[in-house]
Amino acid sequence: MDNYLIVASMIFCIGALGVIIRKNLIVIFMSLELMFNAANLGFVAASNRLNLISGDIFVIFVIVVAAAEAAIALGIAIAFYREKGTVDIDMANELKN
Amino acid sequence: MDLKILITWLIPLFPLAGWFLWGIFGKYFKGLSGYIASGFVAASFILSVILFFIVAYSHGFTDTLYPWVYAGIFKAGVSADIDRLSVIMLVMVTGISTLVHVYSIGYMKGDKGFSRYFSFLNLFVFSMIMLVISNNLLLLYVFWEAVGFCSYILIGFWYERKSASDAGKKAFIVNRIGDFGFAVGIFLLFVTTKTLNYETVFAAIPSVPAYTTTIIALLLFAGAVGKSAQFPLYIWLPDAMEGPTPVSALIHAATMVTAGVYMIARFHVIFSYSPAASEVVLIIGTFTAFFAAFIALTQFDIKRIIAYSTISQLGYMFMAVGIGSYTAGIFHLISHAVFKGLLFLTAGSVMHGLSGELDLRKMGGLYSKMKTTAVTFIVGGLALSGIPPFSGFFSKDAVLADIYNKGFYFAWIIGEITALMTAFYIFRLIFLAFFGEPKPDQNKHAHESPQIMTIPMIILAVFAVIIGFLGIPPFNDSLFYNFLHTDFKNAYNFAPFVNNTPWYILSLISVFAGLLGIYAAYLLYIKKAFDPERIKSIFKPVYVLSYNKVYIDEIYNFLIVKPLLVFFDFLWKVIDVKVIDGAVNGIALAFAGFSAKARRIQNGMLMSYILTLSIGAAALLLYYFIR
Amino acid sequence: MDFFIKYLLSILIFFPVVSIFLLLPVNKKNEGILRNFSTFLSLVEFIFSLYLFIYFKQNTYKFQFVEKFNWIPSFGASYFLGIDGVSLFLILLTTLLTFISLLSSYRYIKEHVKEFVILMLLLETFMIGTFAALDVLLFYLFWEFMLIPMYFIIGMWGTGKRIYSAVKFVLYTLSGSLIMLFGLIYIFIMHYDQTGDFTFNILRLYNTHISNGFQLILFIALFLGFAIKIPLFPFHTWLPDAHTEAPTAGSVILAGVLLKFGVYGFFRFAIPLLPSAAFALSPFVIILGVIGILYGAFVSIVQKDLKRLVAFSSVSHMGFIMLGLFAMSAISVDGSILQLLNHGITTGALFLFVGMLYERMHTRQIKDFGGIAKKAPILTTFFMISVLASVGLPGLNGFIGEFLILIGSFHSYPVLTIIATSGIIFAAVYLLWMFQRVMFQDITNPAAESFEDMNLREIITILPLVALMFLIGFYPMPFLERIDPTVLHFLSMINHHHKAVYNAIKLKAGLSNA
Amino acid sequence: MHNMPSIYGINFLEKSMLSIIPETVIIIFAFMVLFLTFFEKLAKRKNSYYLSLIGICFSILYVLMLSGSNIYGFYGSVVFNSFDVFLFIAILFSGMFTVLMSKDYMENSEMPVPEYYSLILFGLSAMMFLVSSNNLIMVFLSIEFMSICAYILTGYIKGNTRSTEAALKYFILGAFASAFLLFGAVFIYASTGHLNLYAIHSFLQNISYADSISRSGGMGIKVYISVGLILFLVGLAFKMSLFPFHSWTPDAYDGAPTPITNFMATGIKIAAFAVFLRIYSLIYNFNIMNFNDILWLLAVFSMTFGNIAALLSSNIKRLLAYSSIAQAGYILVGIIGGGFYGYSGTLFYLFSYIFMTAGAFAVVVIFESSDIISLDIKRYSGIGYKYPFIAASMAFFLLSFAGIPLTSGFMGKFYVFSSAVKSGYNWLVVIALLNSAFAAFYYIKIIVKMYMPDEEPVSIIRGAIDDGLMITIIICLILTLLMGVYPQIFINFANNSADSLWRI
Repeated sequence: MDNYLIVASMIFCIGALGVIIRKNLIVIFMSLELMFNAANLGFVAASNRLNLISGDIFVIFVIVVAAAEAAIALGIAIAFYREKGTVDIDMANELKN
Repeated sequence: MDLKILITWLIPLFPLAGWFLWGIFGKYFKGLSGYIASGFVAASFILSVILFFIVAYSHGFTDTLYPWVYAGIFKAGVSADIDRLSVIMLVMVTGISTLVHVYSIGYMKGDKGFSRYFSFLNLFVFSMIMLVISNNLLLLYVFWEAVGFCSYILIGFWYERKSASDAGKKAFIVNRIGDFGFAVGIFLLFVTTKTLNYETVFAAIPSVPAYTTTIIALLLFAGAVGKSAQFPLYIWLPDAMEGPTPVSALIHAATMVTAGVYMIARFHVIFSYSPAASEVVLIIGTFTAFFAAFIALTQFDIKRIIAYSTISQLGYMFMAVGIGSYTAGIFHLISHAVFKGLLFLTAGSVMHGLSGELDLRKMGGLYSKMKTTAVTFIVGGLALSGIPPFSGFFSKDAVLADIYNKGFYFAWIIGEITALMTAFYIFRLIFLAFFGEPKPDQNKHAHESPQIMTIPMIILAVFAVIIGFLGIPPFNDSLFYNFLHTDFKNAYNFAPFVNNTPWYILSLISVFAGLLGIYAAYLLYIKKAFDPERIKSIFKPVYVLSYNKVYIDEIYNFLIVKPLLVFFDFLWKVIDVKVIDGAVNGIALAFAGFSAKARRIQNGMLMSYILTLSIGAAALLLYYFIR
Repeated sequence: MDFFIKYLLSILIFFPVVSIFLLLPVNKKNEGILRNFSTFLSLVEFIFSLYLFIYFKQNTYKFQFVEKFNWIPSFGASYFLGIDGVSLFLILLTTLLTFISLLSSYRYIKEHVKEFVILMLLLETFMIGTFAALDVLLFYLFWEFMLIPMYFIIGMWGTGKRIYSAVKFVLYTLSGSLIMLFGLIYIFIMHYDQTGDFTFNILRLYNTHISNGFQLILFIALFLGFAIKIPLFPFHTWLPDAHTEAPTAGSVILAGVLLKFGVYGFFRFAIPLLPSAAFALSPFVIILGVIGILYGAFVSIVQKDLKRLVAFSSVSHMGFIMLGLFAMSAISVDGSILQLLNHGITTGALFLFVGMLYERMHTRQIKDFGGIAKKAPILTTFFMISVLASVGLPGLNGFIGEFLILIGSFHSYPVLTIIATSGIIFAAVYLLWMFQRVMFQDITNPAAESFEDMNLREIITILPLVALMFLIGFYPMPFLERIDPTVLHFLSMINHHHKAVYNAIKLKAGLSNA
Repeated sequence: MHNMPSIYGINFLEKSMLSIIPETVIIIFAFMVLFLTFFEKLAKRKNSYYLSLIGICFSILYVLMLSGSNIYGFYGSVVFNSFDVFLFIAILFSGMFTVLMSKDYMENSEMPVPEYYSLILFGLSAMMFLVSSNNLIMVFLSIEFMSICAYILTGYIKGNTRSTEAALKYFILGAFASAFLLFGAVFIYASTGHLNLYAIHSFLQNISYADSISRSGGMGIKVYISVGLILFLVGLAFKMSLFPFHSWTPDAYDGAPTPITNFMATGIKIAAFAVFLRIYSLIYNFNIMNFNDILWLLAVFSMTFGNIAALLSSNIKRLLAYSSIAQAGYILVGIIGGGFYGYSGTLFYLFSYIFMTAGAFAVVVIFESSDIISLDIKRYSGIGYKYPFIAASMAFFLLSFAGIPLTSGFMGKFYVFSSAVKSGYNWLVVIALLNSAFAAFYYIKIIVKMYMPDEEPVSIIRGAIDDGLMITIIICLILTLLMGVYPQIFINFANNSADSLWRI
């Protein structure tokens, strides 16, 4: 199971890295999705290993939540684009100090 | 309540009442307050005389009016110790005060502070009485400072004059310096003997180690040096002449300044058990006597001349108590009080006649204008220069003879030289002021003073003549001695008589010295045998030194006052504002700086936020793994 | 009446609050009513407080007028009041000075009168509460909230750099008292761990056993809180600013009462709770005190601002008090407690006079004055009496206190006491010099020509203080005989912790041969 | 350990429903408010406002009815006991204040109102679920639910760039953080095989028992668990806005509509702390590793950073945001102090924290207008005389933040600090006290502006003040004062709920 977890962790880190270094909103959302899916992978692997079902249930919930979040994300992204005319997050620097 | 106790407490009560009355209702009394005030003091004078006879024919007693300060084991009551010494002082103080009060009615006539003047004068009399009769050191100290305050307020009586208020302040502060020593002495005395009552203290002293006694005695003496204007703290007294002349007569000649001598006589046990301390007293006294007389030689301000002579005479008294012959000291104190009071009053009358003129160089030939003044003044002068049968002769000789017979020859020689100088400067004053050709501008309005002023002068003059006869047969079996010496029986005789030269020989010498001084003055200022200017030019450096009062004031100012002020200013402007407060404000500024930095973290950049977040997470994980 | 006496302390504490509610409906326009009514109420309060004095049983150290109710059982905190000989007089001082400062500010306070009187009454509540509280938490509650009204008084009616001074005052004092709070909590927890008794009752906390090392740390914690309040030498810099910029009433209360809390805290908490630390550190505290005496005096000499001079002078005076308290001999502690009252009375009076001069001349620079004596004899007389009391002239109150302090401390700290004694010289220098330049000499400032003398209200304001100066000067026994038992108990309480030390006290108090 | 089977009884469905009644009520009302939009004439602003208030009141009623009962619903994944009662009340209060503030605020914006209120209610229910959740799934779900409502509400004001930006930042960071939380859950699950907190609790008990007898036992598992817990902590610390995870706080607070800022500052923070407290009391405080060290660091950094950053900030909402970071640090001190005393102290502090914060934000709403300058503290200069009551209460709330006695803030601080001293965290307390000393500066700065204006007071155009706001302020004032002067009742309340943390 360790290997699964390691893979999951690597995916998680990739996602996190993506969130950190990319400036395009859409890509950032995708990276976030990646992080969630890394978690999902971990759950599936774990529940399979422990042959329990609860992990899989959790995964389903996570997928639902991720979907909902994606909806919100796009809503906010559109609003942002409408105001700023771009999806570059560096444009979001009105609130500071 | 016993009659004598009633009398005892009535004596201070009258002046106290006077103080309140004139202080609060003064403006309703107008000129009347002067008369009533004098009446009050006269009343306490009469009571003191009664008390004097009570004590003289029975014995002393003590009484406590009410418990004053009881804290822990510290106990001090408001209580009186009436013995022969204190009754003599009482009579002297109240007597002279009465005369001065009467005199002041005339002198202060028309002054807008008339009532204020009398209220403070009454307060002074009250404090002086309490000082004399108190029977524990705390009470003594209280009134020791109270009289100082009265002198402060009365010197600065004409407060609009900067010089006057300066002089008052100077007097108070210099006295404080002395009192500082006095206070510390009291502390030390208390921690060694656990009490401040005279009897118990004196009982304890013989068993106290000598060096402790010496320290105590020296500290107490510091107080006396301040109060009685001895070197090096005498500087306030000449300036004190800024006050009204009667005040100078009462406070700065007759009573307050002699408190130091009284104090030493009162604490004869302490001082006599510490020969070293007495030695110091003698040395200081001798030096001051000579030093002041030397300055007095060349002054032109008549009041200052008399002031310096007062300092010098106080020096004599300290010589006396310094060699343990307390009766002689007190005797000289009394007679000096009389004739010096007389001299001041007459000087005041001269001023009054010349509308406040003090400069000898502007005087001359006043004899014809104001005969009473002149005669009384000359009486005073003769008494001062110790010419028989005037009181000064007996008292000063009692002192000098004791000094000689106790074997302090050097002090004795100094004393004789001082006597010569004394005679010279006082008669220089007399000749310049009353004889010689009148100065034209004075003659117009020079006039004799009203009777209310002259009568006290005459009374004092009479006393200046007769009081000396208490001193016969001279010295150690005189009336005065026999009356008083019982009070000093506890004194430890540290300076026994080494030779008993008969008194007349010693007297002859000092009378000769006095006459010599007078003759010199006569040659210089009447006969004009030599031109004073020539003498000046011969002794130029000496003259300049004496004329400028040996620059003592300047030296103090330059060495002490100025540097201290600079230091204080530094303390405030640099240490307080810059260093301490600067540190406090610095901390605040530092925090402001941090704040500016901290808010730079919050730069609005989403990326950096995510970075901080993930770095935080990584840090936590790292923290876990490294430990 | 019986009820009245039984709950007198609570009544005293809460009467001002009640009076605030009486004042609230008054329209802020008619300032006359506000002024007179509030002054009257504070007078009533003062008269109530006199009952404390009347019904106070002397020659016992036991706490009197005790009230005890549950307050926060889960903290072991209770509403626990009571007074002994020391807090009695401090409470009397508080009520008197509040009345006086309300009376004195008729002319000084021109705007926001309503806010002013309300804040003053609020302040009174907390000051009395602090002196009466025997429960540490309750004490701290009163102690710390006291800052807020004072802060408003300085900041709203002050002059010059008032905001800077007010904020400095609050932050400085607050940081001190928060450190102190840590110490108090620590002792509270320690006591709980030892006895399982969850209480803030100071009388029970006295029995906490703390190892010497901890005592030192805790003492320093408490020390910071109290020393800043006093203020002791290096922590004094908030004081001149606060005093100088505050309105007259503020300065009077600040100098008259607030500075007392530091000493009171040492007396009631720091020393009895941590005796051995107190003894170990007493030389350092005393050295600081003595430095304060001279430093305050020196700096006062060169001040150009009248009020700042008086402010620095109280640094000097508080130094005397600390010397007396930490010499820990019966005499010196008596003296410093008495000197607390004296300082309140005298310095309060001095600030009142500075205020009067300021109201008339609109300046505080000494050089702008001169020759006032000619115009205002009454003011001169009273001012001079107060100045002399502050100089420590015998026959007035200041002398008794200082003398007892010094003579009591001399045995254990001769050298320091001598140095301290030299302070009396400098006191004379700066005060008399100031007095001469302000009142004597000739009028230089034309504004002084139209200088009117004290009116009746001002005379009434000053009279009680001057009367007290003479009373304490000539007949201090009513005060001393009530203070003395408390002080002796204070010392013996320390002994109860500290046998070895007690002998030292006995030596100092001279009880050894008694 | 409680007897698990009890919830497998016949009538477990009723039991389960019973356990979530308060939430259900709120949700029902949320839907009712939402439905109002369908009816043109009912869709007035007022109706939804009052309806949501009524809903909250009902919910409070139910909570009080259920108080004292101790129910496990849905296979033990939802718990309802006095701990929840206390926190439900707290949360419902914060929701009520939010609604009360919103009326005035919404009137001068042309956004659709019913959705707004329904979102608030949904958020409330999410928080309550979070508090009572006893299962990692529940925790994750309710956190996400809560956050989503918060995201939407933050960006609710259309066309306001600040609002949108705040929503954006809040969302990205929030999702990022919950990813961490989720991944932490993965590790915990992988190592323990349980999602139910009680189950994990017992598992950990066994482990610690095991290696108390042999040091060899289950080292690998411990590493997994620790990593999981740390990641989980990151996710929660984000919601609690502790220092390194705080960075969303100032911006989100600043950009969001002020009532929502209050909602975040009180509701979300409390819910997060509550769940953290529950999980901490169940899981963290095993000797898997010494979490108190980490918490110690977090607490110290949070309070210091918060106060220092607040010193110079002139925008009142940001200032309060920074101060809330610092407050989180203080609250954490209570948790570190731990033990019964510490937990009840923490709860007490949380409870008192609602009222001061809500009061302060209510005052902010009063003086806020569309322009950004309205948030500058210069705006407050001289209002002490224009609006004596409001200014006085604002001053009182600020003093409560600063922890001056007579305010609930002092009692709360005192409580948590003394608990920390009790468990021997002296330095922590000293640092905290020094912090609150210089924190006083920026609270006092505002009071100075209000009462001692050095520059000419800004003229405030302000009509009649809305009743909702006044009610909020008055309630907050009364409770802040009451908790400051006679806190015993609330302490008892907190004690009960802390007690129920032990009775598992």
